[in-house]
Amino acid sequence: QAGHPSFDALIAADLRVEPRDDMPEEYRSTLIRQIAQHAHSEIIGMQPEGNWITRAPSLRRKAILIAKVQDEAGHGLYLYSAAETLGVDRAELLDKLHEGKQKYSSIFNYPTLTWADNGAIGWLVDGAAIMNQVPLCRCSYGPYSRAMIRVCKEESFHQRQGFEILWTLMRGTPEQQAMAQDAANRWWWPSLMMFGPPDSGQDASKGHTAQSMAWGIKRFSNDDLRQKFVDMTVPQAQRLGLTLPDPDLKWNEERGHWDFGPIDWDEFWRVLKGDGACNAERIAHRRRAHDEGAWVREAATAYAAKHDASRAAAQESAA
Amino acid sequence: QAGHPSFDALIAADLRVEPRDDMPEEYRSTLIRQIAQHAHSEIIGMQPEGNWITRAPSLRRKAILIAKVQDEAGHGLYLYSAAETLGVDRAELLDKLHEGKQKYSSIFNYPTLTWADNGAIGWLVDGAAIMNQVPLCRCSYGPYSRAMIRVCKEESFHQRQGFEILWTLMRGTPEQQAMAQDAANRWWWPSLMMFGPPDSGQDASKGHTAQSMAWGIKRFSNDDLRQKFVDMTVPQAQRLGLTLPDPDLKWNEERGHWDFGPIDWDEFWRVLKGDGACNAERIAHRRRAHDEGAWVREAATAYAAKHDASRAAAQESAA
Amino acid sequence: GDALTARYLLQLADDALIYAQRLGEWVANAPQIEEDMALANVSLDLLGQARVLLTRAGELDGTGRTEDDLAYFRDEREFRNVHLVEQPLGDFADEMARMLVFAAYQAQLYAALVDSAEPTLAGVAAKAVKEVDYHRDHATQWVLRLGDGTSESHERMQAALTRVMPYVAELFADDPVSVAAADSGVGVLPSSLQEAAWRHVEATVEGATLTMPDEPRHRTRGGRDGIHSRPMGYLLAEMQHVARSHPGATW
Amino acid sequence: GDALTARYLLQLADDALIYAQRLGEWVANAPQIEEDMALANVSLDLLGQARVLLTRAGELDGTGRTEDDLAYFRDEREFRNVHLVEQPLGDFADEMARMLVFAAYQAQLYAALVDSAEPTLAGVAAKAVKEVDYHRDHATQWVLRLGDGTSESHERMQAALTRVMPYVAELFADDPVSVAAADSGVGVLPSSLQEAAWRHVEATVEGATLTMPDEPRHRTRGGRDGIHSRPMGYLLAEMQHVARSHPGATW
Repeated sequence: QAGHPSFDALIAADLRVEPRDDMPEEYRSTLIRQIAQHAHSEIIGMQPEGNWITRAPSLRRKAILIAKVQDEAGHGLYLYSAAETLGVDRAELLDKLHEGKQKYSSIFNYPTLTWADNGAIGWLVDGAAIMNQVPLCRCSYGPYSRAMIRVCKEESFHQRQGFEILWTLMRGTPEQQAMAQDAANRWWWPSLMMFGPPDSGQDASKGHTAQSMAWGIKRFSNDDLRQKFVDMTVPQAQRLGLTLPDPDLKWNEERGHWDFGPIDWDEFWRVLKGDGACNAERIAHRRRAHDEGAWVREAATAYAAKHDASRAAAQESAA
Repeated sequence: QAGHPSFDALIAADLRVEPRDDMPEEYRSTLIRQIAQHAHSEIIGMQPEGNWITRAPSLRRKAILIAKVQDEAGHGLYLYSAAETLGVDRAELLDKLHEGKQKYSSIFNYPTLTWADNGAIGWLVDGAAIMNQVPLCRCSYGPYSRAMIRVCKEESFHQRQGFEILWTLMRGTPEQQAMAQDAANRWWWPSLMMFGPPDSGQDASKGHTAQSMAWGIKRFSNDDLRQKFVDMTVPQAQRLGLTLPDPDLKWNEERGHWDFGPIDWDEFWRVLKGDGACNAERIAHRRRAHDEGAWVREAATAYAAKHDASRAAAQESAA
Repeated sequence: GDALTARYLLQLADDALIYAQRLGEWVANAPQIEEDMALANVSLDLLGQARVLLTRAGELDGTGRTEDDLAYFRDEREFRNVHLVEQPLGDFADEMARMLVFAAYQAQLYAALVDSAEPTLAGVAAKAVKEVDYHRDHATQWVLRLGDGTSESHERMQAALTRVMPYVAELFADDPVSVAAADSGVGVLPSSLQEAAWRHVEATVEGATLTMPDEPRHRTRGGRDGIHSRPMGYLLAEMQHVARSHPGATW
Repeated sequence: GDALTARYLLQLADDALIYAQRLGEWVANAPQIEEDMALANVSLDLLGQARVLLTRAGELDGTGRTEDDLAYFRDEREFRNVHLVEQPLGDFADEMARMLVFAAYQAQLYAALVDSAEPTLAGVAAKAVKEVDYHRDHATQWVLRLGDGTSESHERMQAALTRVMPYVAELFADDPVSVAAADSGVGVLPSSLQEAAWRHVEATVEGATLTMPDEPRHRTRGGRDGIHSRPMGYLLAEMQHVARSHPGATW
């Protein structure tokens, strides 16, 4: 394989790689896969909460929820645009999503069973996402890093809104408190799984971590990020008055971190492989919306072509 | 036109005409039209109440409501069978319903807005239907009169159930009482219209009344039946504690009947001509159910043909 | 009177609230992501209008009900919206036909209401004229694209126009509450909005190479009196279920 | 213990109640009038089972809740039915696939429960065995007709069998409550019903010239713990809305 001296120099100097720059094919394809997966996650992630727009229990919460799901659509758009700078297009990426050839975050295969789940998603799922994404604001690929800066700003807003949903529930009726606790019970472990399987210590050689770190796409190991998330979240749970569903959770003075119990990686792999509560539903929903909208997109394209053509003709005859 | 001496003799003796009997073509076609309209009314009439099966506010009421709508389907079947004795078939009649070539009772173009409407339909609409139908138990056409005997028995049961729904509401919360009163307000006048436009006194020459009476299909004028209904219903309303929405309603000692105010026949004709709240919806619903079920009916026919053929072949080879 | 003004505000609020609810169903179901965002935007604008109007209605009618009391704890017979906004989602052409008609109506409505004698309403109107202008433009652009797009989209858009017609007259009917509100300087006569609103619809339809449908055989009526169509009950069941399941709770 | 028996009855009741609710949606929507009547019949039978079981569960669990308290005033997380019964209506082949599977399960279930140590349950079972036999036969006859009918119906029936597969395992999974109920002589192990139930399904599929689908990639789980699928929330909103709108009322 040919070397990429200018690319290597940019990486070595911790500078940004831009679309016009020469880059290794594997760097490009790794980024496309990662950015697409990230974009898909935003789009699929509209569903679990979108499901509650019609049922939000106050008009204020309804407005906040619509705005949040709208933000997720916007994040999807930024990220597809970032991916497009690498020479793919959105339609192609969406097809891969619909055909199961590209993934989205497995967390969205869990169902939203009660209103409190919207709080737990904001607090835990968006919290974990931010923990994963903040380092990406310094990612070596310029368009991705800039997209992530916009995304992270809005995500932290969402995280606070989720916290506030739970805060209000925990100060509400016993039924509301139980609902919040139930949501925390169900979302805690899946949130920890969001950082991916172990990739430090004896697991360091598995997966893409080492290469991604060398390329400046990844800055921390999955395990480090997971620990940071636990350390951040446990005190928040205490402030909320929620019990996290892990009997092994305790402060380790020596490490200066919270210890936590073993994660059920069998469940993680099972859901990832398609046997989660909502895998089939999420993709079917996306495909249906996409397929039912095909005639609309075709009409827009046909209209634009006609009117571009007539504009061009008008300019020509005026010239 | 040829005479029909045996038919005339049966009618004169107030005996039943049976399918094998000779009968005038106009008698046959009048009966087909009337029985079909009656059958269609049962089938379309499943919708306004069927609409509430999923929302009935107690399990007991849900069970009663399902059974009632089921009875309506059954009445439809008896009546289509009665019509079939006159040389038409159900599929043909349903097509005419779906194409708007045959009518159903215009009352079912009014919407069921609240749970109390199920009570009002039972009490007023089924009450009016019974008033219309009881004389049909003595109709000159045998199969129709026998179908009506079965139908009337069940209808009077439905009428009592409707009364009981309202009775319970009127003994319930203020909101329930208001709901019952609102339903009575909306269903009272349309129920009076169910007897059809005036056909006695100076109106006696209009419509089909005279001929139908001569043929023993109809036994009382629309106006007589309407008066009987009012006379029966006003005391029931008093027992329920409901106010009927007619300021002119008062006992007329001289006539020995309740006087009532003028009926808005403009509304009647408007709804009959298609501009009621639910005309389009009712037919669209029926057509959709029918069209979506076509492949099922075709499969049943194909299966029966195959298996009849193989049974016949088996019998033949056994013979 | 205040009760009358409250009732007038409630009519306007319910139109906005119920249409916001329906548009919320499009989110994550639109033909493209940009459209998920646009429909969410329209829904949010309408929800914003509804919230201010409901709050003010609850103050004026003397019951002290909040926006949530009015949205979540009224029964179907107490909702005052027109039938147009409560209809279930159809295809995208149905939605653009509905939005075109509704935004054309609201554009005239709010343009007139900026001078309302009721200050909260005047304030809502001042903000809403800009929002509604965007809604109307959004629907207009889509009707043009669909009408003058492919032959399939042309047919679908034409069929959607036919389907929306029965719901139009109710928007411009002079119900007693609007008449009284117009008399008192709070409101505006719906019939006075029709010509200008309809001019926009007709121009759009023509520009889109479509034809105006015939007058419909059936016209909806009664929404202002709380007479609704079958889908309304299910809409309210879904919208109110969580709130009704936790009476007295704060969210 | 009584709480355990109550919980077991609740599982059985919720399966019946929620399936009765779904079947109620078919009424006035079936392919022919006879079928409107038949589906109403099955719905009524299941509703009848549910009512007796719910009433008894409310007595045994010490809360004194009535059948209506349990049906209308529990939240989604408290419902114990399997996912199969809560799925929205598909086409008629989907319904017959669901009914075949569910009635085959219930036929074995109630046959075993006629000897339950809980007398009310034994009584329900004694009556239900006959009812369920009719349901199973009804579904069986339709699967035969559709499978061996036209090529369209054959394809649809085959597709419906594939779609129902993810929901089957949950019916025969030994959840802790059933295990404990079986131990105490009140209940029966779901896994012990599978072979006989499945034999009927397989024989029907074969007789219908259809083929058994492959094992599904996904299996539903969690219904017995109150973990439900998306459609359940909407089902409950619709079912409970009127009752929840009038707390304390009698109907």
